[in-house]
Amino acid sequence: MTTSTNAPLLQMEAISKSFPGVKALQDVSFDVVPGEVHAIMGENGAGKSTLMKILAGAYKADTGRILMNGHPIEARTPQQAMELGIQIIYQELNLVPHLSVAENIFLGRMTPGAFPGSVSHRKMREQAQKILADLGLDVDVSKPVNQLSIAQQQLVEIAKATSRKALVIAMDEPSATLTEHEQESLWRLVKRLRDSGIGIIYISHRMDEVFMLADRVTVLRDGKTIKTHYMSETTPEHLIGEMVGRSLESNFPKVVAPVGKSVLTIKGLNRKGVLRDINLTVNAGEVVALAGLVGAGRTEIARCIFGADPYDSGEFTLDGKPYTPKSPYKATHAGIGFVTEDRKGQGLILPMSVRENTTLASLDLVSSIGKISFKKERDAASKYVASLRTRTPSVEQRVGNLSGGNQQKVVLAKWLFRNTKLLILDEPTRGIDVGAKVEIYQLINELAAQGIAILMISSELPEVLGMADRIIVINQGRVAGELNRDEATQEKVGALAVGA
Amino acid sequence: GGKKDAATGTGSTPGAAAPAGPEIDIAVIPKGTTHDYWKSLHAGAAKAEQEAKAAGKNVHIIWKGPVREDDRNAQTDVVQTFTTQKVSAMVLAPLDSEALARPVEAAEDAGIPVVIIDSSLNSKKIASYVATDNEKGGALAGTQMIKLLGGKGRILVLRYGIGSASTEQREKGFLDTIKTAPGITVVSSDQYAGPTVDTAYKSAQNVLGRYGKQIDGVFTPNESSTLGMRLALKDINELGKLKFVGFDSSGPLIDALKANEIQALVVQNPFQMGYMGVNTALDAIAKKQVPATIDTGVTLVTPENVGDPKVNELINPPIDKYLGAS
Amino acid sequence: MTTVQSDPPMQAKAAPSSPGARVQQIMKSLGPFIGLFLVVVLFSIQPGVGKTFLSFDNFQLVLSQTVIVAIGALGMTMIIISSGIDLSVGSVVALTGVAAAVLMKDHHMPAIVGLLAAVILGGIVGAINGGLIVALRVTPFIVTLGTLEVARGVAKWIGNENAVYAPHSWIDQLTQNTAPGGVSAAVWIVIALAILVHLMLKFTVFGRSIFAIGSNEVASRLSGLRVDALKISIYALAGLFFGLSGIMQFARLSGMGDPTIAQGEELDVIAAVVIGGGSLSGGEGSILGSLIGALIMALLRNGSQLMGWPSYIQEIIIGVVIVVAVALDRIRHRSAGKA
Amino acid sequence: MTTVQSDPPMQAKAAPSSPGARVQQIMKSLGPFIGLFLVVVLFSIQPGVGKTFLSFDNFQLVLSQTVIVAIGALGMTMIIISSGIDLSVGSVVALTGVAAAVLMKDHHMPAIVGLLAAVILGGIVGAINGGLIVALRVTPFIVTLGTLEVARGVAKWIGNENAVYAPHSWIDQLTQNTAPGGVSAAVWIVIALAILVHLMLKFTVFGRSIFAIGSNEVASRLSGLRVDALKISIYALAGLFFGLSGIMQFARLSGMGDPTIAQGEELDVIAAVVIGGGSLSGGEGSILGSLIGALIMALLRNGSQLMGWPSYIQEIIIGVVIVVAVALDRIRHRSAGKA
Ligand SMILES: Nc1ncnc2c1ncn2[C@@H]1O[C@H](COP(=O)(O)OP(=O)(O)OP(=O)(O)O)[C@@H](O)[C@H]1O
Ligand SMILES: Nc1ncnc2c1ncn2[C@@H]1O[C@H](COP(=O)(O)OP(=O)(O)OP(=O)(O)O)[C@@H](O)[C@H]1O
Ligand SMILES: [Mg+2]
Ligand SMILES: [Mg+2]
Repeated sequence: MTTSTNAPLLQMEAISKSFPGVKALQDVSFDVVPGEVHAIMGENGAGKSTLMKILAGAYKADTGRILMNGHPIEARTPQQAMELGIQIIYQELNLVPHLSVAENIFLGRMTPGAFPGSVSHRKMREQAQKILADLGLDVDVSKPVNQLSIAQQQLVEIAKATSRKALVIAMDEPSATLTEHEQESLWRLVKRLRDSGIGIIYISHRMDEVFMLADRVTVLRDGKTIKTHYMSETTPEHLIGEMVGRSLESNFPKVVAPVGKSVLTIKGLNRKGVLRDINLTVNAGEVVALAGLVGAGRTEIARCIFGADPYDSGEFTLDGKPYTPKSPYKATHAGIGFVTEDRKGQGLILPMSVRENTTLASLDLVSSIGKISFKKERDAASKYVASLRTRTPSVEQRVGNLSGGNQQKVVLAKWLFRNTKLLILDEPTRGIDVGAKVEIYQLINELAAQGIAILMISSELPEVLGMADRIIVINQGRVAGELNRDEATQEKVGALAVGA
Repeated sequence: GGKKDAATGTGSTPGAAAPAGPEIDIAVIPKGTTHDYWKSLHAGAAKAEQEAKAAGKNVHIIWKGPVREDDRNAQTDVVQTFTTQKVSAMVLAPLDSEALARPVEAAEDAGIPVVIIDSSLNSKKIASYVATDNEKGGALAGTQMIKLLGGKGRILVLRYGIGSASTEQREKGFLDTIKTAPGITVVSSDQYAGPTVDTAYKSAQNVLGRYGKQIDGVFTPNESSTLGMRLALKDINELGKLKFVGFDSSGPLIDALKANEIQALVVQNPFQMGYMGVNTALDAIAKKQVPATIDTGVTLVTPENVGDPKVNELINPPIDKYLGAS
Repeated sequence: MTTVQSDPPMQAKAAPSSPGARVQQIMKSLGPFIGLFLVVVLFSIQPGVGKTFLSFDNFQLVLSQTVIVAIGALGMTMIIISSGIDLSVGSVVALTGVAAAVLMKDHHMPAIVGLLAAVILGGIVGAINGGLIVALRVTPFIVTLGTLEVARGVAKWIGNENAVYAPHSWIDQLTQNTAPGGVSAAVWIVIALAILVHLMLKFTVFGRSIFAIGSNEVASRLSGLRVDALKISIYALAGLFFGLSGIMQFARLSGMGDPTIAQGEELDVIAAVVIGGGSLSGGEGSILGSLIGALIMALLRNGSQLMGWPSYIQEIIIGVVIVVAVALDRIRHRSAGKA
Repeated sequence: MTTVQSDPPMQAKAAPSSPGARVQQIMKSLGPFIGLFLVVVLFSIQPGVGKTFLSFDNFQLVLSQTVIVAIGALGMTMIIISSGIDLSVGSVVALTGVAAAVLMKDHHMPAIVGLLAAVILGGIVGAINGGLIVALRVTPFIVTLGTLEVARGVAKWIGNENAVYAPHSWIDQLTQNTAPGGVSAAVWIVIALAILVHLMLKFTVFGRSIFAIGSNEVASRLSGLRVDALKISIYALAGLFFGLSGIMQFARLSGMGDPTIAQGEELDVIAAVVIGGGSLSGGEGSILGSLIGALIMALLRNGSQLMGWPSYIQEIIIGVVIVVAVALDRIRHRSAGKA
């Protein structure tokens, strides 16, 4: 793309923003020209989302200014920013659960009907259907969004922002919750928007994605601009170096641990309409990955094992003994841990501190006769803050104030602290930066080496291929096939996933 | 003192010279504040205040009801606060004959005489009891009902509410009297009107829905239940057709009586009650001997005697004169 | 990726809803009817009382008793869908009734002025509620608990701590069973308003926005809805209904404005909405449901009194029915909803 | 991967909290005191009334008037932190009082049995509330609206629709100002219980779990907390407090069990908790705050009466103060909390 000659469409100049105890942004500047995809990269907590929220009018910068087409703008509310042609896809989902897919897409600008003030549901449905078809999402648009999976909801969110009148669209980790298939649709959409002259800000932790899509990249570290590059003039290794301030050896430092006896076996697990005849085994020291498309039912399997959802039939054994998943409480005490895919809704108590979240699943370990030892809690929390490199001013910080990736680390810490026999990781590195990912992979290695069985659900194929000892591919609630580490390839997994 | 007058709305003393002597504060505590009945009582108390002032005494009455009209706790709080405030005397219409006993005794122990008005209090430590004989009032209504029906027929009693002593005595007086007339059957006497006109109205509608066509007479034991019953009877077009005996007076009830929609009302004398209550309190403060009970009387008002001047004064007490037209 | 043209099933999907969703829809709107049906059956089969209970007279009666709560429930449904609550209903009913009576009696205003003033006053109190909720960021429960006290106090104040009897006027006739169909004009007013509000909730931008902010306020704000202005409008509009409910109360008492009336009515109105499928966490509720909820409560009171049950039995039964009705609704939801 | 030892700044971070957070903490616990202070000042500066208002007698009085609401507020604080609500308080107070009276009068039980029975009965009603909420998945508002009616009905039933006068006993003395310090034993009981509940909320697994399920129930469940069992325990434990509150009411009425007492008390209790910083959306609340909330309400009533204000002015002022107190709290939160 040769867009460099164009005058900038959007400029953010010398933006600074502080939160109590945190300097989130200091003098950050970058610009976007029309028809460009401008990536922003940086570690968790580098300040990317904060920068976007300032652009969106959701936060107010302490200092600095924003220019559109060379003129300073004052967008105090999201509404005003939107009217100026700035559309944002936030890192966390922002949908209205009880309204239909169509209504969500058109929220704030519903299609008028025959009477003044009325809406035409029919027209909205038709338009929504078209917009979603472009994204490759085939759902009943009159369904309330709360009946969609997280990935489907993410697509609706993307459709909502991209279908608005826009000069600039900022996407904050739009692909984090998508599987490869949907990602491709997203990429096509991004390219099309770019070709129509819209400026796109694209935040992602995925190197391959950034190199494929972006024209330029700006790296943030600790709230400061490090440098803006043309993609052609940089390499992934160089970017990583700038982001983390050191170099990393390997993307997937897989260590194969000795495989012990079976920890979990499932025979004939059925749940009407969702799961059919699932059989699987996870052994001690083994990392088993569940791969598949969005909505394949992987999360459902995990929830059934954990006793969070009912099932119709099926036999489980845990550590050689029969096990009946009744409730998450029983599961936890039987030695199962579950890192959920939705950290905000299911993983964390946002108003509580890092300390309190870390020990939430293990209160029995930090208390005696019902009384909690704050010291034990602090020690535990501090340990995981250090080992996971969680960026937080203190262990007393509200988890809700952490950046997305750092929140994810706290969820991991919660279950690491519990010392489980079987750890289920549902999208464990969602939203985690490259540096921290490697640390999490090393952690997975260590856990496996300790003889813990790991069941990992991931929609990132490289991660699945890089980390798993065995890959079980799920397609429409069924086991479509099983591949060993050495026989698995991107193509084979992909083919099983789509049922080919 | 002037400030308190303005705040309590008791009105000013017309033309009286600045009263001298020690300040005498008398708290008058009704069960509620929002019925004509209590207004009349207030006016009676104000009359006593003005007379005392004219006689050179520095007397102020403090009119203070509980915020929620059926809340014993609130009234207890009011009495206790007045005790702490060390008023000179209290005139109290207790919401409950037991619940208020101890706070009143505490006041007496603190040297504050308490005159009980309107409803009884189960305590020996009171200065005096100034009230209507409610059972007698009920009996009066019963006798009139027997007379109106010629000793024969089916009647309905809509009670007021659970735990209200004065109305229970009226209901008892009425029902006991009715028992003396073997020709009269009570088809229902176990439903309650509830605290407001609207609850009474609904309740009356529902009860009449079942028995409306079969009855010859109705009795209701207080103002709100009588008002509600009147509305319900009007709906089914029975006003004037069956015999209706109620209790208490207020504008619309007297109008209904004059239109012969209601055949009789037992009317108390709240004005007198307020007046006597304050005067008795003044006597008690002055350590004079006061009678243990004072009956302020009940009067049966019928379409025939409603024009009498004596009855007229009873049903139109001079409220404006003593409380000012506001 | 499939293109739009290549997709015939699209058209089918653009139809109101899929078969599954349609069944669910029907179940959902049928829901409160089950409760209604059960209550009606319960009393109809009682020997001696059944006939009276099912008579036209009794039907008229129950409808007329439902009117006040029903109008309040129309406003409350909007508020509850928006994830709010209004505890001041009862006080506003008293306040507006007294205001109308004072205007008509002391200021000799014509009845229509009294009526309009009451309705507008209701709207103003609602706007104040909404304004405070928005400006102070205090939860609706507390703001309206405050206005509950204040409005009651003001009602007593302007009524001079007394019931105010207005001169008779055509307003008194509104609740008399003199309108076509042998019911009162108020019943027809309720029906007309219910249809309007239902259509408003379903088919207008305002209506959809009410669902949106009730379901996810943050997302609504970030999507450009003017959440603050909307909230004020919702409470103000609901306030108009509460004012009208006050006028109906005034009419029912033949033109009396009673400052002590309708205490605790808020709980009846809220119960009606929730029995009818409204969710206190917002985003759910229906006008039809709320009306049926109001009717269920009125029928229960009426039926138990016809049975001659002592008042404590009535209270116990009403309590049980409230819980059972809502529980049934939840079970229905679950079976109809997610598998 | 870095090891724990290599990280000296960790130690500093592990200290109770950062200076900013500590200021915030102090502001937060100071919050309700500001409201209390304002109310006290308001009445103290009134000529003529100030002296009485500040007298020890008046102080005793206000404390004794606060007791019933305060004990209720202890239980309600737990429930509100867990994101629940209990509307049945008032009815439970009546029910347990009547039950104690019936036991002592009709069954000639000693006073201690009456007291224990009342407290346990309160706990049972609470457990039923919690059980229904959990089993039927119906919102606490509705379940307890149901028990509000049912418990009231049952109170009237066992009291035979009448107040029940128990023989005099030492229970009556609990609310007399005969305990050390010139206040009533009830005041000391409240203080002792408040300390216990405060410690429980802060330092025990149970307390932490209450905050957790109030903030995010789903995440709590998925972290292995037994949410259902916890909820039942919370309501049951709170119910014990409501039962005790019923006994205090019984004592205040000199040993009378009155089935119609304490109507609408739920709103007072809830208001106390929320004025004290509790949030109806759960996860927030403090025992100290709730007690101060209860005290503020009692002081307002007491002060307005000393001022000789008519009751409607009192209502208006209480309404305004409820809103202002909570608004102040929110503003404080915002300035202390997020930028
Ligand atoms: N509301 C807030 N209050 C306090 N601190 C905050 C708040 N929001 C963000 N922060 C802090 O600001 C810093 C930047 O956060 P931001 O969310 O912008 O990071 P990010 O680059 O988007 O990270 P990620 O890749 O994890 O999404 C972090 O240290 C975070 O803890
Ligand atoms: N709340 C819900 N209501 C209705 N259907 C749902 C709901 N949640 C999930 N589903 C459906 O259940 C199926 C399985 O979803 P699940 O989330 O288990 O899939 P997954 O393989 O984990 O996908 P993902 O990549 O989204 O995590 C999907 O068809 C999804 O649409
Ligand atoms: Mg981010
Ligand atoms: Mg999943």
